Amino acid sequence: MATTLQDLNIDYDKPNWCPGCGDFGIWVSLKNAIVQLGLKPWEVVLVSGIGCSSKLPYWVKTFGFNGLHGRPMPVAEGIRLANSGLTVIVIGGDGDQMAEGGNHWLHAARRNVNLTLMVHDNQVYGLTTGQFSPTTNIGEKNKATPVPVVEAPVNIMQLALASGATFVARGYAGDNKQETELITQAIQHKGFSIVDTMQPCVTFNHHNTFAWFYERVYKLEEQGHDPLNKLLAFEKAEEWPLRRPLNEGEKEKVATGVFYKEDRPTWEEGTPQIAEIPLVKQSTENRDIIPLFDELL
Amino acid sequence: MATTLQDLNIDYDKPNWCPGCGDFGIWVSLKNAIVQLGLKPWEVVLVSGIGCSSKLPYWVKTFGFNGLHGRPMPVAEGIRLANSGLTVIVIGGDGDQMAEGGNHWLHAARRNVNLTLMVHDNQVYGLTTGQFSPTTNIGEKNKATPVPVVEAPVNIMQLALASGATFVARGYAGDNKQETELITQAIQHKGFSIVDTMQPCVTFNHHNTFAWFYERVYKLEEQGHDPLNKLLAFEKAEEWPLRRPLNEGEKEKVATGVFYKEDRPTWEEGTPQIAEIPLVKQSTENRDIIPLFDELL
Amino acid sequence: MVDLQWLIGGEAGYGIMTTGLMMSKIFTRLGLHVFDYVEYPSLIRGGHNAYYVRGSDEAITSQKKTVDILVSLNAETVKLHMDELAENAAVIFDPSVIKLSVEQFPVSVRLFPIPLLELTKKVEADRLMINTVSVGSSLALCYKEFTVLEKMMQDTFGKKGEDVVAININTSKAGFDYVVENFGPTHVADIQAMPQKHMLMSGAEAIAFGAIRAGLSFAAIYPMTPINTVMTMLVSHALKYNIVVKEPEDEIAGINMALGASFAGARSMVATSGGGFALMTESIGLAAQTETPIVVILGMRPGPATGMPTWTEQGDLRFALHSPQGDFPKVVLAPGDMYEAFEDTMKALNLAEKYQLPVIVLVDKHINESHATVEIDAFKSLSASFKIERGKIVSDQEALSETEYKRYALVEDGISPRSLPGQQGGIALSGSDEHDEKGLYNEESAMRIKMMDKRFKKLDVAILNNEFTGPKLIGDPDSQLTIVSYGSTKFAILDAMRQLKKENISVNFLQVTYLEPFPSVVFNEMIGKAKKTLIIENTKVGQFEGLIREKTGYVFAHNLRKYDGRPFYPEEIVECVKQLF
Amino acid sequence: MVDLQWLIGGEAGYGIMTTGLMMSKIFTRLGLHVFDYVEYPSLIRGGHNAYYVRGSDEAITSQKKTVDILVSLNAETVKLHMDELAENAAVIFDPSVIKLSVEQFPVSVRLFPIPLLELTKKVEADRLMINTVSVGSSLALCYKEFTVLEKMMQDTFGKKGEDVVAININTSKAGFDYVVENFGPTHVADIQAMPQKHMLMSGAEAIAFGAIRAGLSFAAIYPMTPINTVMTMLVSHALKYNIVVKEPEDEIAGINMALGASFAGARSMVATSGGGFALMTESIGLAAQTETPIVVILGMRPGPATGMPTWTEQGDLRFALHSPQGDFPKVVLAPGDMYEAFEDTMKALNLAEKYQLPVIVLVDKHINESHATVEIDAFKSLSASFKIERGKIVSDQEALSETEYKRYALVEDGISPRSLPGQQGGIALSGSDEHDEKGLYNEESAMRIKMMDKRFKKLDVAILNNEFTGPKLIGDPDSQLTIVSYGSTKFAILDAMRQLKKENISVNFLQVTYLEPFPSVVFNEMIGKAKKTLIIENTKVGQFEGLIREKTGYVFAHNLRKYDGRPFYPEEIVECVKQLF
Ligand SMILES: Cc1ncc(C[n+]2csc(CCOP(=O)(O)OP(=O)(O)O)c2C)c(N)n1
Ligand SMILES: Cc1ncc(C[n+]2csc(CCOP(=O)(O)OP(=O)(O)O)c2C)c(N)n1
Ligand code: SF4
Ligand code: SF4
Ligand SMILES: [Mg+2]
Ligand SMILES: [Mg+2]
Repeated sequence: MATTLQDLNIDYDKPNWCPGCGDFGIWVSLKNAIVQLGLKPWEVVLVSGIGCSSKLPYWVKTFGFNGLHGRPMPVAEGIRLANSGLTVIVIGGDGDQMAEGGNHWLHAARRNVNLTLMVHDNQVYGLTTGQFSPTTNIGEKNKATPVPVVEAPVNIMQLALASGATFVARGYAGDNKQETELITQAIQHKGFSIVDTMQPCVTFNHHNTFAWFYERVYKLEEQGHDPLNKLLAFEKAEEWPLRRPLNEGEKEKVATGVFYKEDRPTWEEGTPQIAEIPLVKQSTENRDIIPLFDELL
Repeated sequence: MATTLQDLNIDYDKPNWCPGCGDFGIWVSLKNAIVQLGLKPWEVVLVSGIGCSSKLPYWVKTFGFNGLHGRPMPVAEGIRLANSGLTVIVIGGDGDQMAEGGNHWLHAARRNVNLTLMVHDNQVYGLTTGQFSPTTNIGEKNKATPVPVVEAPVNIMQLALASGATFVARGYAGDNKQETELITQAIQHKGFSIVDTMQPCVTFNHHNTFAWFYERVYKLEEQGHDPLNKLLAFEKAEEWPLRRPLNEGEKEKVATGVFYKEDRPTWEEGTPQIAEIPLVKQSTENRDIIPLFDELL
Repeated sequence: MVDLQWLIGGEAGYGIMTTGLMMSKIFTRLGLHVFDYVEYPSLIRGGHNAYYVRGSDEAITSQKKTVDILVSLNAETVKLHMDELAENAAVIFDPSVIKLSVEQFPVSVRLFPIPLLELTKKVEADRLMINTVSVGSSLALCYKEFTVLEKMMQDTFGKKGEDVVAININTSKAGFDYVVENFGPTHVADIQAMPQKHMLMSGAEAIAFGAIRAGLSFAAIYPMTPINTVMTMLVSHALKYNIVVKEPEDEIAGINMALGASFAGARSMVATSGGGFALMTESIGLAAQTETPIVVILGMRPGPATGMPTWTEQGDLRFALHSPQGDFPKVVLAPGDMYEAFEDTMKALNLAEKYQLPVIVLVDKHINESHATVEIDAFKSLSASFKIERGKIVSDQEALSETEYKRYALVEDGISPRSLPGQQGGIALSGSDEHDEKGLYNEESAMRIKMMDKRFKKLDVAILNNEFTGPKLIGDPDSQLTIVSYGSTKFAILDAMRQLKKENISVNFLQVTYLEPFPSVVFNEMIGKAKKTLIIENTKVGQFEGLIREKTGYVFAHNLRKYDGRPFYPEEIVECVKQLF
Repeated sequence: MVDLQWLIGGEAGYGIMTTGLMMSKIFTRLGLHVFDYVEYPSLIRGGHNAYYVRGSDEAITSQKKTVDILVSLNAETVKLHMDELAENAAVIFDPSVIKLSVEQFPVSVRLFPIPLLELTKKVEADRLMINTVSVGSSLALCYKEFTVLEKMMQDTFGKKGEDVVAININTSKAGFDYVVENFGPTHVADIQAMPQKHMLMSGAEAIAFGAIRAGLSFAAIYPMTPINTVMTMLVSHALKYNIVVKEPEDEIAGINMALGASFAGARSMVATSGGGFALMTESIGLAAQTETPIVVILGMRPGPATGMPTWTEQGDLRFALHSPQGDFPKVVLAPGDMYEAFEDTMKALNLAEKYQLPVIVLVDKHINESHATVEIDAFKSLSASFKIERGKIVSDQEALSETEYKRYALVEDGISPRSLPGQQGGIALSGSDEHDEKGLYNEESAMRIKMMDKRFKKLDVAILNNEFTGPKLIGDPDSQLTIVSYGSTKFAILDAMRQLKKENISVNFLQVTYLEPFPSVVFNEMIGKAKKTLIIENTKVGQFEGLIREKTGYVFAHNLRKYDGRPFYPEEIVECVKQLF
């Protein structure tokens, strides 16, 4: 029986994001992607950290693990190693993944763990009421800094490329069709995939709004970008975010779509213990350890 | 009075690295650089983590802070903000900086903190007796994994470029002259500089030896590399380390020298509180807080 | 006598917080004693927020259970808070939004249907300003003049320009006038304004002010409830006082930045809650071993894990005391009100530098985010009498004349003079390994023992120097019952004591003001004089009770614990005490 | 009677460790009781290593103070260990490397100058093999036949090929023969070989074996002394038993990977020391709140911070008990020897899954890195009698028939059946926020209390189920003195008791085998029967003593503490005990 959107809805709660929050778009797109891929809800695990965005798993009827701020990635890696039959998707905010959790996804990328990282990139800490995040643009006024932000933002696409991610894409929460397509591809991709979705926060980010993005996003595929060329991908990614203040009259260009993809063996494939049977399906009863004692004589 | 090598020596201890360890070369080069730059020993702070390499500050007569495994970078950032008159150099192993401390240097790089990161890259955990590290090459046999290493190594040069480091170089512990030159340039550079030095570990890394490197290193400058071009730098950095097993008969090429440099305002410059006087020189006596009470009425 | 509690309830994200604070300030300006308390979920919009403001012309120090004026912006508010209403409570609502009749309520209430929305339209204000209208109406129910609110709007919004001031005055006045015209004035109470001697302060503000006053130079803070306000306050005054305040990439970076700055000579601090503190613990050991001064503000909230992030509990006591690995000296201070939060923060910054060790100021959501009136003069004099003491720092001159400076010299009091990077002659290394006097790694048995003893010696010396004050005995020494507690429970305890006194039950309060080093001797002396004893704490397992037993052997016959994320209410304590007699 | 301690000293990195272990195994093969102990600094080459091997034909369980045979590969060794030599001790050295004369020594010694280097040359071995020569010579000093060593070389190096076996036999034989020919055999002792019933095991090995036997499926371990051997052992057997063992990027990743694997249904564990544990603490709270089973092996070493990373201490007791924020149930087991390390690891893995909570196995460098002889049959039967119990996991069938599965169902015993991802009908979310039965975030007072109580209920049920055994009373119940301790101090205590018994001083030992939940009732019962009591622990501040006072009220009149990074020696305990009489 095919999975329907209805199957993914829970009936005892509904999202509590602010009306108009970009998270809604990502939520809808993710459910669409699961339906389109025909995944069984019980074979999907959504793993998240802490933040507005990280609450998403509460509102999709799949398995879910809502862990600590910044730490969903290693949880997801452990799940994959334990049961490689599951589809595992990590959900985190720009703070969760780029600040507190900055170390983990880079390592997951180089290991090429077969899972998908979805960054809800609202360029701000939503849940803690609006401090700047690693993706906040230079020059933003913010309650967490006495002068406008001076730190160059993290360039997630470039970091992903540098760390060896094998599927690298940027989405936009205002375009459900593209977002659904990107998530679908990311899940289908064998290996580490990242979709960094620009997600307007209507409450705390009054700069990078839907209107702002609407005027600036464009689609890589429409420009004939070759997603198999890593250098070109790196070059495209250099366009935005800027590591300097905006010039007078300058207008940013925000590329969306698939920057890069590549085939490389996964971590799971490099783990012979689970080559045949997922770890959780293997019996651990009656292991004979007596032969080990020989070494102790 | 000019600083001499003698000034940098302590008389009550000497390095306890294994005879032949690559750390000796870096140690000598660092002291050379300090002398050549004419830095006053008491205005230099070496900040390190934990590992064989991280013991270096014990054996140079400057100020030193030997912190926790993986955590020297934020200590160094704090020192810079508190006293921007000091020359601050972070010293860490590939495990210290790329594994445990992976998150910190990337953020320091995007902030463009004016300090130098020296990675002693022996591609192994030395002090804990030889487990593989994030820079260990694919295919290495190692006590920490039941099968040869399958994880693609961290590409430090690419990560540095992606994270916005403004001076990015690779050195080799077997070439003191070049190493001294690179450290000198890195210290002189205004902003975040990283020198990743390939440092043979004679005890636990029997693959990436001096002989191995000797046959593979080449100098970027001799190939006319333009260090102002970020894309070219990224391309060069793609050469090595490999994210795949070596092909039959293939031989790696290990570029050394300055991959990239750029000018960008530093974090310290973006901090008006210390624009004129270093923080530690400012008086904090007799602050009048009574005006603050007005807001509470 | 006036003692009334006002409550506004509504959806998160629609100005409940601002409105509540406004009401608190009005009461403050009328010269009342005020305490306010907020309940809100960890989400930005849509959940239910409840802001309680209690004002009284007698001293009060806590929220109470019953509500005298309820402003219900939606139907849910009525449902949720109906049971808290006092006999004869007033309920303000907009009849175009909800329908209410007195029969719905479990007690007799007085309904004040006020067309909040319509009134905003009338004065051409945004519909979001219905809150402001309701403030005006609320004021009219208990005070006869509008001027106090007018003045407040001017003071609050003056910086934002005439227009903003005007619209705020107009909307609130509309609400005020509507009540006066339709129901008559001062229906609930008739507050007699008194000269204002108080200001309204949250614990977080007290901490930030204390830090500023005490010469804080550097802070690196990663956001986390309930210390966000500490961060915001420091940021807002950072340029004025030249304090470097940075938002690090995580808490580990935060404390290590602060340690770096401290090592370089800047007075430094961090602030966090349990989860962030967990990440900092390793570095607290680093501070101890390198003898680098550091102050950690630890704001507790209910765990385990994320738990209930916007609620209150005292469940991190043992965690604060015993993190991380190994034996080393630290100080843990536990302020119980805004005065103490201010003083302890200042004291912490002194102690950390004088004794070169980590100092934790243990607070919680209840003290950090509640506001209470405090005496302006008292704060002025606390501020005036405070002296910054930075401890033994080698002067540039001294450093120059050093022939062989020893960073960890085994001096009698254990406090080895610090040199600072940049000082010629003061060159030294501080390391996380055990070391000798010069700081060189050393694992010999004799040196290890000397260095351990030296580090602990500092704490002994601090005690000898009378650095720690407390426990405090509050109330009649001859009382029939002694309540023992620490931290924010003080609010409700003092309030309960006042109520009990009125009923002629005399209870005193032994407030433990610092937890490490534990004042075992003094505690035992004081508890020895108690007749009956009751220990109160916001935990399930009784961490504080265990601590006292460990440190003093004292066993309590009675305890009162709470672990539902809510602070104690004075009524609960009163009831418990009465059962003991 | 034979009871001799052999010591080899030399520069780190030159095979001292391998050589020492070889000696331990020879003694083991001769049927002796063996205990070995190593001191080494945290560096790879050049520092001083000392490997002590004690062998006896009576039961022994600890290193002792005096050395009977010293192999000194350099002059420093003689200098450093001279004072430890027993009357008439034998000193093996190479006269071409160091010059020694009996007058240099504080006691009378017998010098055995042996041309170690020359002998290696003679058999065409690498000069690094002088150690192996010295093993042969050492054997000759206390046993008459070479065959035992020959056999061992075959067993040990068989896999590496004939040549390796041959060269090892030749070098050690050269050393053996040289002694026999030049000095005669069995100068120091004449060991009577007994049938071998023992094997030689370190605590780390016991833990790894226990984990393997108990069905461990997943481990993520970041290297750190003193748990590196646990990691190495698991890695070496990973393919054989299909255990996924990964080296994560840091300890935070490690425990979260393990939690992920556990959540997915794999039996999981991590291992670390204090600094890494500090980083894991936040996630221990996560395990508690989500009720995800996890076992943490915590190997203590002296802090604070990096401290003395290759030495021993018990300074993390309170840290293990009280991390991180909030009240939640956990279990802390504290094995005191290899048998218990094996059993407790197995038990921990069962308990974690049965009660869905974090279980810590608290060990230290002394137990992890020392080797002791253990009875092969005992281990076989411990292994045979162990049963894997995975607790309440919903079967696929059950899950399918669920209409509304509740992950955190409020069942009587608090243990809600777990579903596993992949199970149709078992869909659920586990979250770090406080939640309702379905796992949905929930901050209501009543639900909070129910969920807190439910989590703690599990621990009560575990107690009722008699999951915890101990404290153990070892020795004559009527003894004049009861020693109380936990963990690795057991080694020296048992040894001291044997010595004291010989001197007709009867002492018994109350060993606390688990620390959380604390066995207050049983402890009090048992200590109530004690005449005099002495508490022994490897800390400065007496963390364990404080714990007992907190949990039982019991106050010790006497304690023996040590915090120089060294384990207790039986002699120290004997001396202390005698002073009490
Ligand atoms: C260890 C820890 N530190 C801090 C916090 C507080 N905190 C909760 S959410 C959050 C940031 C949220 O930002 P982001 O991840 O971008 O998510 P968003 O709310 O913007 O979707 C922080 C700092 C925490 N829960 N845990
Ligand atoms: C938090 C923490 N985890 C683990 C360790 C143990 N440890 C000490 S050094 C080290 C790795 C050393 O490798 P690297 O940084 O590459 O330095 P190297 O010794 O190779 O120079 C580790 C894991 C530690 N000290 N602290
Ligand atoms: S605060 Fe921002 S990110 Fe959070 S729910 Fe509201 S709009 Fe969305
Ligand atoms: S182990 Fe390796 S890195 Fe460490 S000192 Fe020896 S050679 Fe150098
Ligand atoms: Mg965000
Ligand atoms: Mg290394």
